Amino acid sequence: MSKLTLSDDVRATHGSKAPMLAMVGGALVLLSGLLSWSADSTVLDDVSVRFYPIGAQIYIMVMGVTAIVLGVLLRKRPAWMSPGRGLRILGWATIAFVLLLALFAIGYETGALANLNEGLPVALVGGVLVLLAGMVTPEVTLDVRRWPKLSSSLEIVVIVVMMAFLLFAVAHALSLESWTFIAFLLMLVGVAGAVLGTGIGGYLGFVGANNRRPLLLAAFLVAFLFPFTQDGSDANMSIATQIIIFAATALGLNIVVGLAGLLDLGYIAFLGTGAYVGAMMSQSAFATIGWKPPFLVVMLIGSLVAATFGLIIGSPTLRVSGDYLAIVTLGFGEIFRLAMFNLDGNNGPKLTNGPNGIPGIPDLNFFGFDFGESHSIAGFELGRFANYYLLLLLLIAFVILVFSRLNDSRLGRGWVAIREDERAAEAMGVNVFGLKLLAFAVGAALAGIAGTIKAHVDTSVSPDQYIFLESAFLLAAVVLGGMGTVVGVLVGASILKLLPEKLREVNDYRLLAFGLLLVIMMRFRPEGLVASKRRQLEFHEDDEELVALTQQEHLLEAQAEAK
Amino acid sequence: MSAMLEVKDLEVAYGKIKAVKGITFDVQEGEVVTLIGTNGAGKTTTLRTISGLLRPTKGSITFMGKDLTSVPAHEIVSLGLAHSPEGRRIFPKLTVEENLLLGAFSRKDREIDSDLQAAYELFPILEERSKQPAGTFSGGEQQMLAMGRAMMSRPKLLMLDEPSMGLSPLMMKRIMSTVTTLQEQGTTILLVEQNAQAALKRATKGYVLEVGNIVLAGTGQELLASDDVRKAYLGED
Amino acid sequence: MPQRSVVMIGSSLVVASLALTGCGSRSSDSGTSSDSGSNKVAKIGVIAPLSGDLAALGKGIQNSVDLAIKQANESKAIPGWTLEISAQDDEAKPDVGKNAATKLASDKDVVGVVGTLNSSVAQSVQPVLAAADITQVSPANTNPSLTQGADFATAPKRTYATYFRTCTTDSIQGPFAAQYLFNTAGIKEVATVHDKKTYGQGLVEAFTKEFEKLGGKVVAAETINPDDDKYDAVISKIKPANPAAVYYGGEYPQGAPFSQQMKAAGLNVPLMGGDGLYSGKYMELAGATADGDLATSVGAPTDTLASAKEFVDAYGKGGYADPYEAYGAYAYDAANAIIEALKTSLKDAKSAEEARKATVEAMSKVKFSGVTGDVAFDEYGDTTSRVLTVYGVKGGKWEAIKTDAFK
Amino acid sequence: MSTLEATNVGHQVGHKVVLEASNVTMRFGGLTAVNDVSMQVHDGEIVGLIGPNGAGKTTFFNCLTGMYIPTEGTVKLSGEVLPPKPLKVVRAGMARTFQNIRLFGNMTALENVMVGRYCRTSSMALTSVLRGPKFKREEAATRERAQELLDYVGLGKSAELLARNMPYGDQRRLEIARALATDPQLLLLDEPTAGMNPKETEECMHLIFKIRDSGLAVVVIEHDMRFIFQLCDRVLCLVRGALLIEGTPGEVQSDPRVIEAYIGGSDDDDDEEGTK
Amino acid sequence: MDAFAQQLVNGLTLGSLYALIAVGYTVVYGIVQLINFAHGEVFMIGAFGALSTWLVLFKGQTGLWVLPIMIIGAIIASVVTAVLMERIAYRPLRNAPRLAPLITAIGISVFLQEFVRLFYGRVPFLDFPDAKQKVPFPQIDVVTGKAFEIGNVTIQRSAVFTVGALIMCAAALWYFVNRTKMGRGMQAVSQDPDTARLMGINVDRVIVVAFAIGAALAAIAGVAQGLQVTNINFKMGFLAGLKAFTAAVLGGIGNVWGAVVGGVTLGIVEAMAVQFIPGTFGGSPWKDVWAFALLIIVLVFRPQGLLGAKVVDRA
Repeated sequence: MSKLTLSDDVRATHGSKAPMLAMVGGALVLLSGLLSWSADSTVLDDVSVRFYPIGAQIYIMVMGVTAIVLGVLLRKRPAWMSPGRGLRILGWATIAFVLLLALFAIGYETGALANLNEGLPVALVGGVLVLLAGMVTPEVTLDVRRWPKLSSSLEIVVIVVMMAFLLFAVAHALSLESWTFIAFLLMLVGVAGAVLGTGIGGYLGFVGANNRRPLLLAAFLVAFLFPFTQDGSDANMSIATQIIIFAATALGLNIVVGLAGLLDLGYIAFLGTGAYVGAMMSQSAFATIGWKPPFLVVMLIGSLVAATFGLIIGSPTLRVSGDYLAIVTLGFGEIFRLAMFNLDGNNGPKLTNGPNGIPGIPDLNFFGFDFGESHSIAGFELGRFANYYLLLLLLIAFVILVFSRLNDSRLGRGWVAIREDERAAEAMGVNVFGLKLLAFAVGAALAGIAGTIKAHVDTSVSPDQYIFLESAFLLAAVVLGGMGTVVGVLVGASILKLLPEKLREVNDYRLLAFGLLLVIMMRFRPEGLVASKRRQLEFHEDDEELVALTQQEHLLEAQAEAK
Repeated sequence: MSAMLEVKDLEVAYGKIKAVKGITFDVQEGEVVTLIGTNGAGKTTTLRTISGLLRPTKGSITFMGKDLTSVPAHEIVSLGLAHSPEGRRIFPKLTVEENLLLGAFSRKDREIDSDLQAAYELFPILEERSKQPAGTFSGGEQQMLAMGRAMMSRPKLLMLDEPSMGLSPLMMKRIMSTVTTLQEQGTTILLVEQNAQAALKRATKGYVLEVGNIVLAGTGQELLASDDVRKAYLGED
Repeated sequence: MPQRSVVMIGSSLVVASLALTGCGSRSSDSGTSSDSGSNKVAKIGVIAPLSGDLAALGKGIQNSVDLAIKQANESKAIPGWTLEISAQDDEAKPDVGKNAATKLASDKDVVGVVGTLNSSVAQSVQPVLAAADITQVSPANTNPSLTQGADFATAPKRTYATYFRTCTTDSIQGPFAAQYLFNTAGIKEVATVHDKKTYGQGLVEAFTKEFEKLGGKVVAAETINPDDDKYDAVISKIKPANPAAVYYGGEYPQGAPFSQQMKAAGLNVPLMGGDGLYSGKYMELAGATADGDLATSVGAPTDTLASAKEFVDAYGKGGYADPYEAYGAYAYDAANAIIEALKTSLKDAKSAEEARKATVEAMSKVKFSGVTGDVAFDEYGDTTSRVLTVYGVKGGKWEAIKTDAFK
Repeated sequence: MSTLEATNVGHQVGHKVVLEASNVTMRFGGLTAVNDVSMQVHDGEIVGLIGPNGAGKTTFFNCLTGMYIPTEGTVKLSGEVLPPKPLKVVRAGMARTFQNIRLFGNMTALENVMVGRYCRTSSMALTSVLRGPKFKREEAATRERAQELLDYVGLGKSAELLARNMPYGDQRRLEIARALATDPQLLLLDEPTAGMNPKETEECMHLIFKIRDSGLAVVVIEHDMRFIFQLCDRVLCLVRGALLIEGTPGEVQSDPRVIEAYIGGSDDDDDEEGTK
Repeated sequence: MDAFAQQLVNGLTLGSLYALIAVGYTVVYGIVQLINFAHGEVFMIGAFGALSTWLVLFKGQTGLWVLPIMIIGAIIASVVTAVLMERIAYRPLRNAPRLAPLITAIGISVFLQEFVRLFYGRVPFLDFPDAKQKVPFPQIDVVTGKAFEIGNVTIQRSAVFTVGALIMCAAALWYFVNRTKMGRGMQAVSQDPDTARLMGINVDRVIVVAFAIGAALAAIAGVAQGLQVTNINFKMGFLAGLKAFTAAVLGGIGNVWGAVVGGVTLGIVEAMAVQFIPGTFGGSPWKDVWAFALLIIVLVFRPQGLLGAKVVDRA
């Protein structure tokens, strides 16, 4: 892996200057937030005024403060932390922040770079200093045995604070538009990356692992509270419903890809199966099946049909593996799309209305609770999408439950064994074929359930939603976020669905960036943003330091569990 | 005179597991040097490292004064070092002649044809069947082809990895006598063998490897006479 | 603490130097923000594909709406109100379209929406906008079921009171073409091909019904997959039936190459289609052999209508980067229809949101002479305009052959 | 070393035939890798399989474990013909280790052994998701048994180590523990001491005796002759795919043909007693 | 019977195109066991390379003499793309888990499509058409125009060009692989890369050559496609690539002649499916389904393909 690094000699001689560099750099970055950025007052909610920071200016000040804190930490480094690494990440992020905003938000949007004022150049200097500070810091090995030992109630406080912060960040991010949104995201990536990169990430993971239940509870509470932050507006809730559907499907795919280690390039077909079943058995006037059972039955049928397809698509795994299997699944995915496209009565039986799809699917109604209507709960207005959001929250909770419980069971161990060494697994009595099929069936069933709900959320189903590119997106969510992890997939799904919604200006370049992202990720971080430890090891077979660190962390977790 | 091949403190690892744990030996021009030892002793690993297929974690390999540790495998052949790998590894779908010509891949001179004839002279059966796919050959014939192919690069040093493996005694004899012939023709040879007796008999020098270490060294005759060799192979106490 | 002093000195130096350079404003700060002043704001939304394959068509729609709004603001069409555009991308995908609609619905200033391009997107946008009482006028949806319900052929029933369209449905264009081919061109045997999409299939179905009613014969009926580039297998299937013309239901990206390949394969008969073929791009893609191909389009030819000429001129002067494309004129009319309705509904309204319902009601009374002909809506929300024109390719250009009112 | 000898000498081989391979022949295309080899193993018996490189030992091994379907001949385990599928072979009661260690490197030692319990446990998807009492019982039992086995092979303290992080000798023993976790009647060890130092080798021998004493039948492929002759009750020597000799370690060790096969017959004309 | 003969001609034409692209999959796979999923895009870029050459040098010309230069332009564009792809994206992943290069390939594929779509019409100083929609491809004398009629069978001129191109490319490839030193080296690397290195063969260079050969043939296919369908677009590589991959597998991936046989077979199957599968599951809309079904059946039941003899262990 090619990394921009300085030689050990340079670090040894100049390492002592790092804290000062970091603090000066941080101060400059902090200062830049008070200065004027642009002569044009129309960009970034008017950043032309001095000493009156707003939006992106506040964000950069947060970055400055973070740099200063890291600089202080550098002078008195806890053994389990590596502020140097954090500073490097922060430095790069600051530079990216400045350049992106300077060149595009101000330069491109106002039509002239001349509109650039002093603020951003100052920030750039600061960012470079921070980066330098990170680079001259001598490399250290983390000693995770020195992690602070908090009482369990304090650990829960840590979790609650984390979650509250998360809720705030998400709600805030969603209220932003275009360049300010990008600025926020860059700040978040920079600060979070810097903080986590110092080693706090590993520690938080450890705390989380020790308090799995409170963590889950807090996470769901946050998710549950989210619609109440939206002030009755449904715009963000609509995006949120899509993120959840996408994430639930991606989690299903993650069982196949992340756990069983099989590549599926036609996975969107399972979501499609569920959606079509949901549509065909709905009350829609275009529904092609006369039988209209209650929704819970439809959901069950949808998941069963999808699981059956999963078994069919998975059955070649008996004879085919690796790339060939990927291509087989791609072929099945295309066949699904074409079949949905064709089955309109002209070509084959009339099931799907062909390219026109099945529109006019009515809203769900559970015991008189109409999902299409707004409801008022405790003074908060919840719109149509908020209703669906809460339903989908249950769905994804169920999916996460299935995913994590399967992962942490006899079957999960079997999957790991298959990924590690298929022939050895078989020689140890692991039913390789059966487990692979199971992965396909369970994943497909989950996607199928998501599909039946999706049909009602979208109110229509048509074949052009189930093209190969969508499967690629699902795969990208898994790969980007982290194979085999729940959090990773949630992060990946959110990024992939949210960015295009928020970045309409650069929408045309979305796919270009997506393609590039896949290539870059595979090259530099194939295990994904939030990697499972095991996957990380699989992708970095010869990184002995990583192995040692993972080992230590694991031992600590095992000890904590034993207590 | 400095050695033709000099291996110093060589360490090779597969991941965490060290297969060769710091061995030192040398080959002088004109010698037949043999490395013997049981399975897993690290003989093949040593040869593969010398010819550049593996990278050492420590130590140096010097061939005719040039350090080989960072030279890519495909350039090592043209320096005059040929390697006939364990298990023959001929190209099964190519004909005998094509296999032989591949041996001369790195050469650009005009004497390839005459060397082809020389290879045919060494193993007449190859000429008879020069247009047949090599995959149809028996083990012994494949071994001849592998040796002929290695000789096509006009090596100064020829490394042979287990040339007698799985061969009938008759065929083994034929292969071993070729080793003698090549030596007489002036090729220096580094021979890895399980058939210790046959190898040591011809060797000017021998090394016994055990679990990645050299445990015995001496001239061929010395080792042949040594009880330790017998012990190493048959577990006699 | 030497570091601290360094920080202080460093930062004060920077501040001082910046103050000295006196980095003032280098571009006019005033900007071009509208002098809305005391005027209230009402927004007309646009939902169209602004990225992806169909972006060209979507941009044409967006720009045309923009033009209509600018003109209305300039002429102060609605006293006390300033109109604004809020364009949303649907990527031609139903779920993205739904998000866009939700966003517009939750914007309290939005009173009307022009869009969508695709019937499939309309299906997911309709319910969202209807729930918020926002008027929707589509410049391009041709699927009859959008206005007349799933059983449009047997038992038409209006599905969403908020939905209108300025383009004709497939059930008018197809028969019009059939009448032209059978009566005017004297062609009795045709083959039909369509791309299975709502538009193409609907067109061919309506065409076939009328053509057979007139006494003509459809000698071959085939379909293609719009993802395909090569149609020779289909053409080979049609050719032995010896049709005198081929009626194509679909859009020019497939129709034009189909014509070209048809002729290269030796089937030298005219290809006829609907307004999906009527585009300047058709000739580029169909090549030199396109002469004689036919297309129907709604309304009289633009150069015969004064209002249309004005639109073309104004659009040209508007400085838009993209051409108005096939649906620009319809979008312009759609926007103007909404503006017409707003003239009544906004008159006494305090806020835009309040006027939503009244706008829907006012829509049914809208009647004016637009770019594509007379604009008015029937009881289902469909356009009442039934004037159509047959165009033919001649010397690499579309030329009007026959304009008539459909009976 | 003498202690080892004593263990072996005092030992009684059982009377039940655990493994019976009759007339196994394996051909690949024109090449006969294994030619008409028969072999019987009784409970509580250690049988060694030796032969020079390329003699077909591993191929024979693969025929036994169901990786290959023999071209001719049958393999029976406790009287039942073995199904030619590794999975079913394991269920039937035969477990193996690999020549090049094939542990699940990124799993802990404990998890590795728990994978070995896979075929003796039964909780499926639904039970795993619902986590009923049966699931919890089985999971606890699996964990307990795995820990037991780790203790048994002397790795009790290394349970939470990643397999790839363990010393070479420990990896070998972990592989044996994993194989034992499948509750086998017969254990096949493919070069269990390859790459081990003498101390580790000796420990390994103790372990194999311990396993044998618990009533299992053991088949060992090895190159380390000292090890094999001390360890085994009976030794089979394969050369060029065929059985050269079968007998007690003493018989085999002193057989001139074995000496020839190993140290190599002399290939000169004047010195030809070994060759035919 | 006429219908059969006509569809045979159609199928042969289509199949020749598939075969030309399929060779690229098979050559690369044979050497690095990599499914270069982005190969379809190399084909697409070839077509755009030819168009660019024409636009820059010969705009308005239709003489046959411009065709060879267009082909050269196409080959340069494709080969440069393929070689860069190998160098930048694939080479660093050569020892990575198999998932990585496949996902990378999908990424490259999307990237290249979008790159052409977004930037083709924006090349500075050149007046290239916008590539967001279908772009007309120049029609060249002799190879396009009025079709030949033999009895009731129509043979298009572009079809003759395509089949001819395949025959010539196959002959040239045969000569290269079997009669040149580099070709022998390629065969050696595909059979045993480690031993090939011992022979002094620079495996990296052989891999580059493999990518380049595949790219050159795909470029010719791109020109053929442009001549046949008279337009090109940034998406044309996806389906064509998938079909060509099917063809490569059908014939036995890794086997050059397999790619040719597989391509032609697939083309004929598709054409016949349109004509002869009766009932509602026949006709053009289902032909891709049949092609994919064939792909799956072959992968499952005969993964070594029609011409492959050796069972490949793909574990």
